[in-house]
Amino acid sequence: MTQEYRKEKKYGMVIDLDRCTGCGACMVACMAENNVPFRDNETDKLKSITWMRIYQLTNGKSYPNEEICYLPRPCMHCEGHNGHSPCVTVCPAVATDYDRETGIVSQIPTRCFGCRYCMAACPYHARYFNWWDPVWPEGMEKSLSPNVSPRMRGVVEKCSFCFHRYQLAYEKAASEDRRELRENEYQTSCTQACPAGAITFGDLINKNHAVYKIKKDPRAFRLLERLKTNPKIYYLSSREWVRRAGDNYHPEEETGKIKSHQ
Amino acid sequence: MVQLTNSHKGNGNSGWTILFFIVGFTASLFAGWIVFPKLLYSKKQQPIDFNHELHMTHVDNGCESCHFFREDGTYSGVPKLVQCIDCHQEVQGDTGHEALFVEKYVSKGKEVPWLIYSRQPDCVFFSHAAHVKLAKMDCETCHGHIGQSTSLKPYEYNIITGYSRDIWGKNPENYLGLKTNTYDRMKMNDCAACHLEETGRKSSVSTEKDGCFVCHK
Amino acid sequence: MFPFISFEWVWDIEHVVFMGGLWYAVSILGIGMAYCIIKAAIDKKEV
Amino acid sequence: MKIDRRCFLSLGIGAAAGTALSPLPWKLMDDASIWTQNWPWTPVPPDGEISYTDSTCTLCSGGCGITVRKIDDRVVKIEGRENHPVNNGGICVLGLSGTQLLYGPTRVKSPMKKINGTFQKITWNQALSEITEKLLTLRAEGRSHTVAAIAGSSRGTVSALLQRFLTAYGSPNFYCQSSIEDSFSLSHIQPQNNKTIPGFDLENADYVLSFGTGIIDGWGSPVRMIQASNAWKTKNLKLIQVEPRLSDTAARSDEWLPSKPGTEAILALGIAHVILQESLYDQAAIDYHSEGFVTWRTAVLGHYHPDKVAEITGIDAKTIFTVGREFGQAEKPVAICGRGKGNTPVSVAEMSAIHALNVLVGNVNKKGGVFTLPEPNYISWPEISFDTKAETSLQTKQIAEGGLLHRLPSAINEAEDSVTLLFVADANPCYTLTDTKEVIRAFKKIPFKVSFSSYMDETAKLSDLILPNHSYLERYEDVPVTSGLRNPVIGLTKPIVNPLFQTKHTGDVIISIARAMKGSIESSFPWKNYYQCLKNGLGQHWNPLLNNGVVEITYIPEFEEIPRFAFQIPNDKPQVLLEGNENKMDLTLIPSDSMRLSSGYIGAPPFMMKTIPDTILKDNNTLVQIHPKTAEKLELKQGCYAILKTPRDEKKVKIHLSQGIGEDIISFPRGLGHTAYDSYLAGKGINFNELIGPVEDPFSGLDVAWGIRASLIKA
Amino acid sequence: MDSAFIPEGVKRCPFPQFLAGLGLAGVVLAWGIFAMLLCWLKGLNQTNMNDSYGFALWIWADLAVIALGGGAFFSGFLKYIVGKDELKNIINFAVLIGFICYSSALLILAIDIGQPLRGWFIFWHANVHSMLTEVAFCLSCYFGVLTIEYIPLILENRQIDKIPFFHNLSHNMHEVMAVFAATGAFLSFFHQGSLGGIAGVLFGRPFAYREGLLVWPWTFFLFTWSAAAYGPCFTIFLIKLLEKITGKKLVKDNVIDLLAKISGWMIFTYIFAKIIDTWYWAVVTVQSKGQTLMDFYDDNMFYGLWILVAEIVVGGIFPALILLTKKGRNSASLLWAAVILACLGVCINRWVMVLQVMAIPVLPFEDWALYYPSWQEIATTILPVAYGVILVMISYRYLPIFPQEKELNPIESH
Repeated sequence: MTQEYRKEKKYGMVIDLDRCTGCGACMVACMAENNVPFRDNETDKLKSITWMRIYQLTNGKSYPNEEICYLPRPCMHCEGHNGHSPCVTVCPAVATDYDRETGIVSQIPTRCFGCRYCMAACPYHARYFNWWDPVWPEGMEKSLSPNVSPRMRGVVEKCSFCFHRYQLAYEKAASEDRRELRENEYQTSCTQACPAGAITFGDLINKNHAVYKIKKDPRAFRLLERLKTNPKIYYLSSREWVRRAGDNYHPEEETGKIKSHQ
Repeated sequence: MVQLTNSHKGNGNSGWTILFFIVGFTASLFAGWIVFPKLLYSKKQQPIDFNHELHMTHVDNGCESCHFFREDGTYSGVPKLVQCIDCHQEVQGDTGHEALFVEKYVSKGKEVPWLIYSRQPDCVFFSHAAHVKLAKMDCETCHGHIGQSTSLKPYEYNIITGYSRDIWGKNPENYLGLKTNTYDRMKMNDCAACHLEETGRKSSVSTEKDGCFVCHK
Repeated sequence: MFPFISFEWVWDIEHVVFMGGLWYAVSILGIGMAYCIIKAAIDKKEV
Repeated sequence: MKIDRRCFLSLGIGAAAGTALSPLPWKLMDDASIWTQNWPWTPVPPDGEISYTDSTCTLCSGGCGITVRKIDDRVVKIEGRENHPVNNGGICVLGLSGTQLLYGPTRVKSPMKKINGTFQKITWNQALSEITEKLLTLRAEGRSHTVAAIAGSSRGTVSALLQRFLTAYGSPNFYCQSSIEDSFSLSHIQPQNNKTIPGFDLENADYVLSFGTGIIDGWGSPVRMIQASNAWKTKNLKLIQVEPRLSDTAARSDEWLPSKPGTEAILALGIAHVILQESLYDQAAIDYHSEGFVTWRTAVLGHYHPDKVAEITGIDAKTIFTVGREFGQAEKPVAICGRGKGNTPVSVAEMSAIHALNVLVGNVNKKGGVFTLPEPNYISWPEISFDTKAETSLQTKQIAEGGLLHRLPSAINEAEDSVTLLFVADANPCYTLTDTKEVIRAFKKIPFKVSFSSYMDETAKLSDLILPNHSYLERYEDVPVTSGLRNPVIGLTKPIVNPLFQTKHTGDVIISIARAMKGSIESSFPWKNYYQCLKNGLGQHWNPLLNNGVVEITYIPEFEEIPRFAFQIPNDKPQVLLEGNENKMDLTLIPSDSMRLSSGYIGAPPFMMKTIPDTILKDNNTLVQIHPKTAEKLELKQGCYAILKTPRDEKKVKIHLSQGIGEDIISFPRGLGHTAYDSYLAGKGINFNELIGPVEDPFSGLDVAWGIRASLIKA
Repeated sequence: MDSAFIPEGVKRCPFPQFLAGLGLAGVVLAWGIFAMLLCWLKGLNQTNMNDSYGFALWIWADLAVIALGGGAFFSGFLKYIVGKDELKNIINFAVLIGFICYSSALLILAIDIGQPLRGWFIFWHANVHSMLTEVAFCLSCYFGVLTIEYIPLILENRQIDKIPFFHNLSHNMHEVMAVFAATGAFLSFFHQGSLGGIAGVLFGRPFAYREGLLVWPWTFFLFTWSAAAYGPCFTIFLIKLLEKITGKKLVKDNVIDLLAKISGWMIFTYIFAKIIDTWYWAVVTVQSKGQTLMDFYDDNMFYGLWILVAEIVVGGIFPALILLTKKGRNSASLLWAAVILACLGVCINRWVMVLQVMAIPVLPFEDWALYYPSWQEIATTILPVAYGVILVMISYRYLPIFPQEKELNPIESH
């Protein structure tokens, strides 16, 4: 007996950089939701696990013409070509995988043996290695959520689009004899927390979802689109220099979509 | 044919050589197949013996009377003390285990540290709702006939991994991938095989099976 | 790694070609070594 | 035939072959890998029932509604509460990190007494009887007035209970941290002896002129402000940010006016000049809402011509004219002040100059403008009863003149035994007060200090007795919120979990001490416990508060009740006052606030520390931001060490070059340099407050220090 | 003392001297093993690798030793398949070096992974699309081949050879060696290629990414080619070094000359292909990603344009030209220069394809990431060198590695 397929989805995000204030709520919402470990000294950003990381972009001009833009960067959940995202194809042990049903790039830490090839493959630095054993000070392990399995030393981890929230939402739907989720039933932790409402999450190919429309905004762009990674995170910015920062351009090229307003 | 005679000079003890080979071979086979599994698994007794069969006669709703779904669709699993207290505030019957239960746990308000045969490791997400409500599976498919048991078997677990032996498969032939009953073993491949057969989903790009995140968290 | 046994095995061109080539090479090595050892053992008796 | 080593070799080969054909090696290999997947030292969070409870966040003055997710009885996540009047679902980094404060190693787990320099656990009975005895002895010796208390806020039942206790006991020495609302209040003429608080209807404004206000850097109720700023974005409204550095707010503004530090008031008057000159003001509204306009007008027109202002502020006159016109012509313009997070008061002169703009354009007590509201006095308790002892000792002078907290340390340092017993609740003066060294010196002089802190903060660490409060997730308490809102809101915290440790509600502790004191003090506290006190005190608000978790106090005062703005005549020679000798120290040090760093009395939890960029903190070093040209002058390079000297202290810092700051200015992150709390926070960076000292506003006496002169020398 | 084990007709240094040498290398080995144990027990936090440098010094060392060990498969290929019979005088040594290089490579991989106890997942849960899987499979299989090739050498030890079974086994293995060598060459071709493929398929990293043929990027072929080209140079280099150390001539000049000539042609053709690849990449691939060549060469001291010149001109064209000319091959100093430059050239190539890839920012708002190895990394990278020295010492002393040694160094007085 083969049951009906669940409808194909491509979960993705649109992050409005005009709205983002760089407050960091998405970062911490993610850490708190996903049992991300922390250490005494987190100032070496190349060893600090932050599935969602906020980059500070500047326009490179001098005082007082400098501008700042914050760019939150979760995992891009690249689709690449037919699901062959940069990291998925290179993983030698199928610890990371592209799911055609949800469009989510999964990472299974218990399968990962820590070769870090995926990290070399990811141009977004969205993947993090557990250089240390995760240690919670005594008592604080009580704050860990059972819905996300804590990772051990020596494996790679990354943003999962809070997939456990999908699992829980699906479980609830299943108990109501439904197979499909409503838009608001599955939202990531960062989306929910963002005080600026800068993040919109949903199914990029579902016409009824907000992201479907917003991603067509003329301000929209994706990071490193030219590398054909086909990411599922869209960014919106009305500033040309910000859009240019999203990819490499030759000096004479325009980002295309809208005329720069400055 | 094995030649046991001392026919050539220089290798006059080939008979012994072969005998020693056979001894080494059989001994290690014995050790590997019989002794090793005995050493690898340890047993624990459940804190309280529980009679499923007896309880089934006292409840109206079958398994779901105690192992129920919560409002948010999650599954409650092994009952908590609060549920037991509904009936066992006082000793009901005359079994020693019930008396012990009331004395040791109910009166002290302490949860019973049940050892769960079917507990999956932390990296596994399992939705009872999806299996029971959507796929309409019955409990026996995975849990066997525990509902008809009169007492709890000892909990066997692997001393290295801590896994319950029910997950790993009880019998040596399970190592070879053989199963007689659907509930003989609950390893990843068993879940995946059933998923492929029942749902036909091949959403994983890498494995052409169900996606990893369906069962992992 | 192994057809039928390994979870990750898929019957597609990549698996057949890549793993096929590999198993082929491994078999040659295995058979070659087995041949050498058995022959050496037999030869030994004929010294 | 003999058995030789060849036989053993054969045995070995046989054994190897047999082993290879048995499950042993393969299963061991598999089990070893599964063991690595279930390492016993990696925690496995127990599963359980998910539940959600609403409460209120108390970690800053913002008062956001929170929804706490629990698994059985464990708090696993704090989220913003949907449809809450303050934050409507949003939440900030600190709020999200609340679980780490609840379960963190910084909690004080039971009453602690310092014996020979180290804390030792004692029982609540011991703690309470010790403190009661001390209080009774002091009272008997007629030294009631040497008992002092510091509270984090002047509002809320716990602060009020503490003040009530001190009053009934007979001490006038109750202090709390002054805030920007004090400045606002002082710039008005009060009809009765009521304090005034500002209400901002920022969502509905259409032109926001912000004088250094960190609208999205944590000012007011931070989450609500971020939401408001986005409402402006969508409606395409204009935000003008006046600030010496490119803060996040400045970066998001439509126009950043990089004024020289400390010249905000002068710029405001320059803008006022334009409005006055071009008659863009609303005479009727001015008459209605204020007094003293005419003289003020002459002064501004006389001394604050944009050309002159441009020279002082560094903003060119053309821009001042444009902003002045735009502000004057906008429909609902609003000017706001309070630097950075706005936790410290500004001078009354500055408040006056800036609020005058609002009064000029007539957007006071109007949609999209600034409201002058009365203090939300929502607590109703019976009158305090006094005995003669209390009455007499209440007549003594306050130790710190004018009841100003920042004056307390020096007062203590000057006069021996002026304070013999100090209570500190919801405050961490040994970290948050400026000139921290002096504060700590004063603290050490006080013979007996009692802290109510839930966490081992700097003040608790210096105390002799800690009576730990429940964490905000373990207790009932009212949370009055006024900062930056249109209307004051009262939130309620609820016990989400049973107290984890041997802690006690500060309200309960005060009540039980008071009852143990007997006499008039006991009768001033007629409640069984804090819960009853809260319930009775809140009266009509209690039930809605208990049910909804939040109550909005909408109160429209009668005209006679509305305080009127008092135009303050500005100096005829505009000047910037700053501590330090300009010739010796030619740089100006200013603090920088960030949403990602908590600078109040709650230290940043580990998650928050993770979000801090390495341009602010690297290893244990604070990085200061300077302009590359300043660096060049001082021969400093990116990442190098330098000695930062101010009249108060000197510290070793690292240099970060930035184009987001003007020349000769040093920007210093506020919120680092804790010496207490846990290893995730302690010893990281430098506390800005150690580098500056109080600068008193000549009009109000408030500490209005916003920066200090400094020098940087290559280390 | 151990003279019974030393091959007949050759002279070896006194045993205590030999032991002293072993001891010296042993100390370095022990240091490396200590560092290795630290990495295994405490985890990779012992290194200075970070999330930008997931691959670092080790992986470079890994790729470099495999490239340098390429002499084994290529000499085998030349001798057994092409039929260059002179090379039988060098093949033993080439096999030994190959064996050392490949066992070292496997050891490095075992230290490098975060979860060594799960290392076998790469086989059991293989993802055949991953170049790393291909590397792991072919590498371990080819290591098997090298072991098979090395065994007969061990069996030729004077004492072991006395046992009839081992004598026969060694004889039989020699007989079918061509089959093994052919399989080895096949496996080598793929894993050398896959190592190149590891970088070449990274389409998220424009510096590494090269277009290619079917599923293989050009780096796949370039790596195989370069290993075949440069590997023999390393073999020659080590022979020359060994001759210097022992003060004996071990291999006849014509053998060296032949191998050097072939190597010269290989390097020449390789560097030609490499230049075309670089040119195409710089002009077409990189441009299509919105970048230019100079985006990948910063003015920091590590990755200036000099590194490209060093790799292609100094480490490629120079040695190729020397080795191609008879004069160059015949001049001792030029030959030395050529083999050393060649070894450096291929090492720089592997360095660039591993570490420069990591250093270059891809997102326009990121900076170059530089990295310095920790002592643990350095120790574990030196470990294989010490281990190799020890294995060469033992093999040279007890096994007839150089068939021509007896002839070239007759023992005069009895």
